[in-house]
Amino acid sequence: MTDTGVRIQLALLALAVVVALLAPVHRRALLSGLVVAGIGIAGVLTGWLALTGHAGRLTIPVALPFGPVTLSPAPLGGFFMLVIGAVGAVCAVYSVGYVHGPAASRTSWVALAVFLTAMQLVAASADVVAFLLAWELMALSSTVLVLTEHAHRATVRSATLWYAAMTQLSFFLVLLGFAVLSAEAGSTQFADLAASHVDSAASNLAFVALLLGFAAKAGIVPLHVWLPRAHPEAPSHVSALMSAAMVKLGVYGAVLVTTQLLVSASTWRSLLVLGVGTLSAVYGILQASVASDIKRLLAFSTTENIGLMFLAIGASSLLRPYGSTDVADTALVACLLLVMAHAAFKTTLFLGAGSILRATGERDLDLLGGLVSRMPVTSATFGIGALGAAALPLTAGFVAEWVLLQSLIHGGGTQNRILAITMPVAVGAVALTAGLALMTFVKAYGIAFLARPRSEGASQAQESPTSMRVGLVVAAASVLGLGLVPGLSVSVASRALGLGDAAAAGSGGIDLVGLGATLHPGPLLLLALVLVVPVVVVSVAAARRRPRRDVDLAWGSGGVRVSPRMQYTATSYAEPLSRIFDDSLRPERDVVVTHSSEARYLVERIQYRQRLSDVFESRLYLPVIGVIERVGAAAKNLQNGKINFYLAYSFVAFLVVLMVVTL
Amino acid sequence: MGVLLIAPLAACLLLGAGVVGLRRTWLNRYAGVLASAVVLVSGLAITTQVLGGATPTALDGLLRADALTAFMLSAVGAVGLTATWGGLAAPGSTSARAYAYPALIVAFLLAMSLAVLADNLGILWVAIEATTITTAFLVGHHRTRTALEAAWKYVILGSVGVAIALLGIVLLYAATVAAGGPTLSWVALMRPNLGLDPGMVKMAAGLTLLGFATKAGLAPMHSWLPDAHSQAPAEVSGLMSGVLLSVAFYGILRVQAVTDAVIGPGLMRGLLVAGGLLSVAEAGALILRQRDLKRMLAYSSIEHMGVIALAAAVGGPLAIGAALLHMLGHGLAKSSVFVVSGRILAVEGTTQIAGLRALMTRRPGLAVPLLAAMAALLGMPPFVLFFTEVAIVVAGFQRGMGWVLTVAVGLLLVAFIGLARHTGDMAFGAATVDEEPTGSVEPSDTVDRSWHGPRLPLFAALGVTAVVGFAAGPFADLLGQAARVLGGGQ
Amino acid sequence: MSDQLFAQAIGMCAAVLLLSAVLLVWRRAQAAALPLMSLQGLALASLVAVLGIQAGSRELLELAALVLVFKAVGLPLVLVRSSQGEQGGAPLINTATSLIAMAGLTAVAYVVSAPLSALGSGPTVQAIPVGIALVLYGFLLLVTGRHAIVQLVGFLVIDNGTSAVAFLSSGGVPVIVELGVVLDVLLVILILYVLTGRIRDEFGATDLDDLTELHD
Amino acid sequence: MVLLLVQVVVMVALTPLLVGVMRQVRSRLEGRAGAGILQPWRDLRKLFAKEPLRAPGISWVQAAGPVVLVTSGLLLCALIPLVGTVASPLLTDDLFVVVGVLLVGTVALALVGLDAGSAFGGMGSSRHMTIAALVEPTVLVAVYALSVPIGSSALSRIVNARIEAPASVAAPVSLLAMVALAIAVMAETSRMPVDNPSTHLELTMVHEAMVLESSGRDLAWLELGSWLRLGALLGLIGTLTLPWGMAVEVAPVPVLVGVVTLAVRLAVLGALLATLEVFLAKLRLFRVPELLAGSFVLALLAVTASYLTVTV
Repeated sequence: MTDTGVRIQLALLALAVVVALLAPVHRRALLSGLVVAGIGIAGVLTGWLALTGHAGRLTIPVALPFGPVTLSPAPLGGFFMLVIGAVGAVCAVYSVGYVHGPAASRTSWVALAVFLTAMQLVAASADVVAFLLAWELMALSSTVLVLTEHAHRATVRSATLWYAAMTQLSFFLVLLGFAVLSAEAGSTQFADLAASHVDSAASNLAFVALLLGFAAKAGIVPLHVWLPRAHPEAPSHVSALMSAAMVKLGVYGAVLVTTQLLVSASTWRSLLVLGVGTLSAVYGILQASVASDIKRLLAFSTTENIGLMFLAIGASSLLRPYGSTDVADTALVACLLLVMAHAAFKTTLFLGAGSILRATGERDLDLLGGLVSRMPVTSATFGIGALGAAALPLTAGFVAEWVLLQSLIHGGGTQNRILAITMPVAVGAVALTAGLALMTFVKAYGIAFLARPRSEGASQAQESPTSMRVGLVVAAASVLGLGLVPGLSVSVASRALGLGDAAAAGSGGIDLVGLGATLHPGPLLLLALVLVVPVVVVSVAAARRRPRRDVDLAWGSGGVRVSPRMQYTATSYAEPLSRIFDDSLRPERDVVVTHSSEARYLVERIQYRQRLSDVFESRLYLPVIGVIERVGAAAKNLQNGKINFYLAYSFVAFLVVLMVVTL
Repeated sequence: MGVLLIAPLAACLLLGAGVVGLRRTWLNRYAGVLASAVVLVSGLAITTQVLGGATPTALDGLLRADALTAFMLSAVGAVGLTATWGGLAAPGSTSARAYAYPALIVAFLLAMSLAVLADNLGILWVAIEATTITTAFLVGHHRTRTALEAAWKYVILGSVGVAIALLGIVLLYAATVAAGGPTLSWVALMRPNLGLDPGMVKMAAGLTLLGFATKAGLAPMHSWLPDAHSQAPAEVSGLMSGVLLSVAFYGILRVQAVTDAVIGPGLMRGLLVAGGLLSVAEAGALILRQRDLKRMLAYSSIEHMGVIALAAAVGGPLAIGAALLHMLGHGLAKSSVFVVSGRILAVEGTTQIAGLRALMTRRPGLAVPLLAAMAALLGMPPFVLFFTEVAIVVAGFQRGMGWVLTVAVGLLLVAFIGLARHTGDMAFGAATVDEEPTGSVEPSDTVDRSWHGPRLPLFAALGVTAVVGFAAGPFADLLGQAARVLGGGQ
Repeated sequence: MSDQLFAQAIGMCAAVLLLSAVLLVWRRAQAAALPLMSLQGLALASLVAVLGIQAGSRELLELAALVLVFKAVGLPLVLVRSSQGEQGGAPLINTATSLIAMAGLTAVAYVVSAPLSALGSGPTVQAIPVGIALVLYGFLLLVTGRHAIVQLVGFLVIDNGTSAVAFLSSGGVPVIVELGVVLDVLLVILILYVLTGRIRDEFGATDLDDLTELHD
Repeated sequence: MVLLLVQVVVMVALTPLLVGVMRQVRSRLEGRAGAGILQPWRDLRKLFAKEPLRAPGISWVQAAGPVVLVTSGLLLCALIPLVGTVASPLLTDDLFVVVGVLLVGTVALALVGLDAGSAFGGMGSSRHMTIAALVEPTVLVAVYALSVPIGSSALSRIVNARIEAPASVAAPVSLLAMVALAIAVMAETSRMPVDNPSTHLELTMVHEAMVLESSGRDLAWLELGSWLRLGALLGLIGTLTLPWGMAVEVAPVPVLVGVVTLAVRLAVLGALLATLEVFLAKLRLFRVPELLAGSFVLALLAVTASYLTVTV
């Protein structure tokens, strides 16, 4: 059955390419957008078919004698196809109204269609070559999409180079890992690879290579440097797709490796995944909390959420050998819930950032403000997305984090000392991440939407066109929906992992049978509504007697003339944090005081500039690049133009070969 | 049956004589295209015969065509067609007097076809040396000081390197004389248990490999390649980079097949791994700080030949098939990108990377084919180089050469970063560097959409590279037979 | 021709070959040293003739004549015209070091030709290391030569060496291949002759140090 | 369900009195007459009668924020087992849910501060959120420590376990966890060592700066909301340290006893907190992280101790 689904998607891709190339300019956005949305929906259906066990096989002929290149999604692949298809559909609908300038060109639409289909095929592939083919197609099409606005900003080109280089590194690592495994198993089918998980040095090597490869694609900390560069430069609907869908394939790979291909009880592997996840979560959200560019903030928050997912995977593979299998399964379910929750709220946030960018032309939080009255729908949906990202109750984020925390605290530390140490540290890291996420998204929402506009662009903002609002509302609704009825998402997640639906309960709530913990958001919401009624009644009564009076000046402790520039900006909002975490953020601050020309003691202007560096970049990447550059420079005098040198090379080679051949 | 083998050679001879004799303008202009068309057609015809099970021979055994030859001949024809047709000079610019250039191109194609068709290793050597001779004046065609320097280095280094191969072939012949059956014919040499003396064959193998490695552009014998390919006219460097390197490597494959049967794969595998890794390392390092587009492309050829050498070192049906497909894919993509670089030189006046800015916005007609071809060379799907690189790595690990491939992949990443950076610098960015474009992206008049030359060859070449990866059916059988012909069985 | 005489003749030719190469390197392959090239050609031709007489095959004798015409007369003539009386500059390393290097290379040649003993132990097999030594000398000339002419001479010495090895080890490769090789060598020399002329027009002298513009 | 409503009504009545008692104790200790226990009620009545002002650029958040804060306060009082430990199957009184509801209130208050558009509102909101971010690890790990012996993070089960085994209340694990939780509560409800509620120096304010621009009924709700949170959290610490006297089933007499013991507990803890505040000086803002780090380490020790003692 799923092979028909995949065929439909490929047919729709062909249609999308034709429509993008041939449709008249003014119709192109609508038609292409709808066809791409069609691909997304077809993805959702195929995913659902795979989840409900209707697997089918579709083989693609390849010239080289590899073995059949097959596309038949397992339930786990189906789950990710479902998530990516949904995100793709929402972003496609949104992009109909959003695309302008180079993003509306033919190449961008073709690349978007190829990008979405490639992601679906990665999740649908059942053998190494299909996986790698779809993986690289996804990389190529996303590079083209990131390059859409290369003529507008100089930073796009350098960002794309970082992105292309890191993606190629991830591809090579995954290729090496799979090559080791296929050498071990003697075939390139996932089924055979899964069967041959021997615990040898080769499988350790394969595990590290695959983990690093998928971590590079997912944006895990040591390999995350491309994420805060590529996402802000891409058009917003593309950054939404990349952040909400593409990085999930890194998580898909990690889950595939830890649960099917290389299942093993060696604790150092799970500690590696756990450690890397924790580091990414804390470091990602720390950088997000001090970022003032809205898209860079969202990109770093993606690193944080991916870190939490890897933490969940690490925890589950750490717990499994110590007998508590249902706790380990719950951790995996938590990981998949995190995937769905992050897909929902990150899409909302990026699409919201896109509509802000389109309305105000600004991406820097320090120049926004006062949009809540000018762009009601965007601010409402962005608010819901921010609630989800901050994991506050009644949203998808909260449910995912709750299940994760439940699985961590029921870790059963009594049996093993390592668990007794790692579980509390993990809970502490998750908590710190949640706290900083709270801070980040209050800052993002508060500075961007509330108070008075801090720039010309922000003051003339208008609400975005219908298709963008439709996309935003659907995404925000999914954040609340997944939050209020978590039973559905938990059953889907546990079916994806092949656990049956042990963990779902009636009335939409979750009943983690193994852990004895239950969560019913529905009744909680009812209780809140019951409690809010008297408060509202009192307020309305008071309002009728004493209506609100408008004054032309806020109190401001003395009614001093208050200009928008006196308001707190994103940089100042995060200043206490950058001071507390200064050893890992390395802020460089300089204050420039310009005195007035007449009198030296009168100050004309004070400028405060702050630059935060990414410690991984400055400590790890720049030295490596420096070494490569020096090697490049040194290699230049190998080819110095003198023919005698070249002849000397040949002569030495001749002598060496003679020696080798005779001795 | 044998007439098909003689057809390409005779046609090229006829064409060459016609060019020299008749000195017509149109003949001068289309000579190259006609010659490569003939080679391609005869290659495909031989392929159909070979797939039918026959191995035609001609001139009482001097020429023979097995699956490998058919594949290589078609490759020579295809790449030749791309280069000559793509690099076709503007209608008015060829004069009747300039007959030397087209004649040499036809001679060059003749030499390569002979090399591929020859069954006798001696004739193979003579043909490869003939390619150096015919391209000497083509490299020096521009008559500038640097072209002259490139030509001198090319001839000296090329001939001296290949002389080592002659020494190897002579020793091989001596070994056959000592074993009683004096022959240089490849078919004869491939007969089992000829009783050749292993010591002699080992020495012959090493020297021949080193000699042909010079023409194949493997390090450390590659120093002539960047100068020759950057100074030669676009279509010549396209031909040389695209298919001459592969024909030289075809020689190595033939000799490897013979010697592996006698002394086992150990020696050739070691030498090929050393040559391959050195090539990829040196190419990667030198691409990083490269300042000239054509030199960068030349180094990329060295890198790809290094990858092919590794594939040959790995051996086995998958790796050999991947090596052959890699030769075809690389040939087509490289000749297209050299043709485009020729057009860039003609239009922009320079191939210095620093001098080319924002091609995508100013000259999309040149930037789009450049980017497509570079994507193919960087190993992006759906182009065939992606499949071959994956196949080589997987085959490498399956046959126990994991560490070599890991190092190679690391070096390929360095080369990828270098190539991607330079291509990005040239193609992308704002049109007017001094101020950001305001309002509309570009007034349309400064955007030059013309392709400055025929489009069809570039479309065809890149199209074939994109499709051939998925082409099962007859093509895959040809590839399988070619790999088996080389004794890829072990 | 008795074996004893045959062995002496072969030894004689090999000795002359080796001597001419040594003298060439000693005299830095200056224009004056060009007669040495024709001497070398003559020695090679006589070697082939001796082999022809011993084996009694007319083919070899015709080949000897061909070699004589080309290697003894034709190519040196081309060399003289292309050097046009120019006195080549000093090579990269002084003569003493190059002579010591040649001694080393001779030792290498003898070590390397150990596997060739499988061809039997006739006089011709003993002479093969001379051919290989000749190839190594040619390379030395090429690597240290700073002039176009020196490189031309170096290339010719390598070719003579290879032909010597061919004739000594197997009595000459098949005729068609031998003809192809000689034709190729001739064409290469002609091309180099034309290029030397162009370099002289362009740079005024055939000093290869001017040719270093193309570098990374 | 009845128990929850009882708790809500009782807490709405008691918390202003609790704040009144604390202010009264504090003024008495400082030698002042103090404004009497009912002063907070009188403030609320006055504020509800006044009209709220709206400056230009202020949005609906100014009105909606306080309502959300109060509602989260009421929810806290409903969920935390203050009067009785009878847990309803549908309404999970899970500690993480409680912390989540608490944070909703914090976010609402911060947004109200930001929406005011003045420098002080932004400053207060920034500091408040920074402290909330740093407190979160302590709270969650302390909760983790409490849930280890029982194996579940549901509050009612923790309190029932404590009632059945009084010795566990004095165990080192629970003591460590309680100290960590106490520090966290003081930081969260902006009490003395972290923030001085009765200061007039805007630059030192954290909580007060956010409510600077609110007036009339908005300010009333904000004040009531903060008091409810203070009351609920003190009640939580009270039930965990002195779990006796709580209603075990829903019947008039035990509920009455529960209410009385709740009132006593709140009064005792309020007075204790007030006296503590008199003798403590306010910490500089950038020393607060050290305090919170200390409390986090305490909580971490509580968890590892609970694991290791069990295994040993």
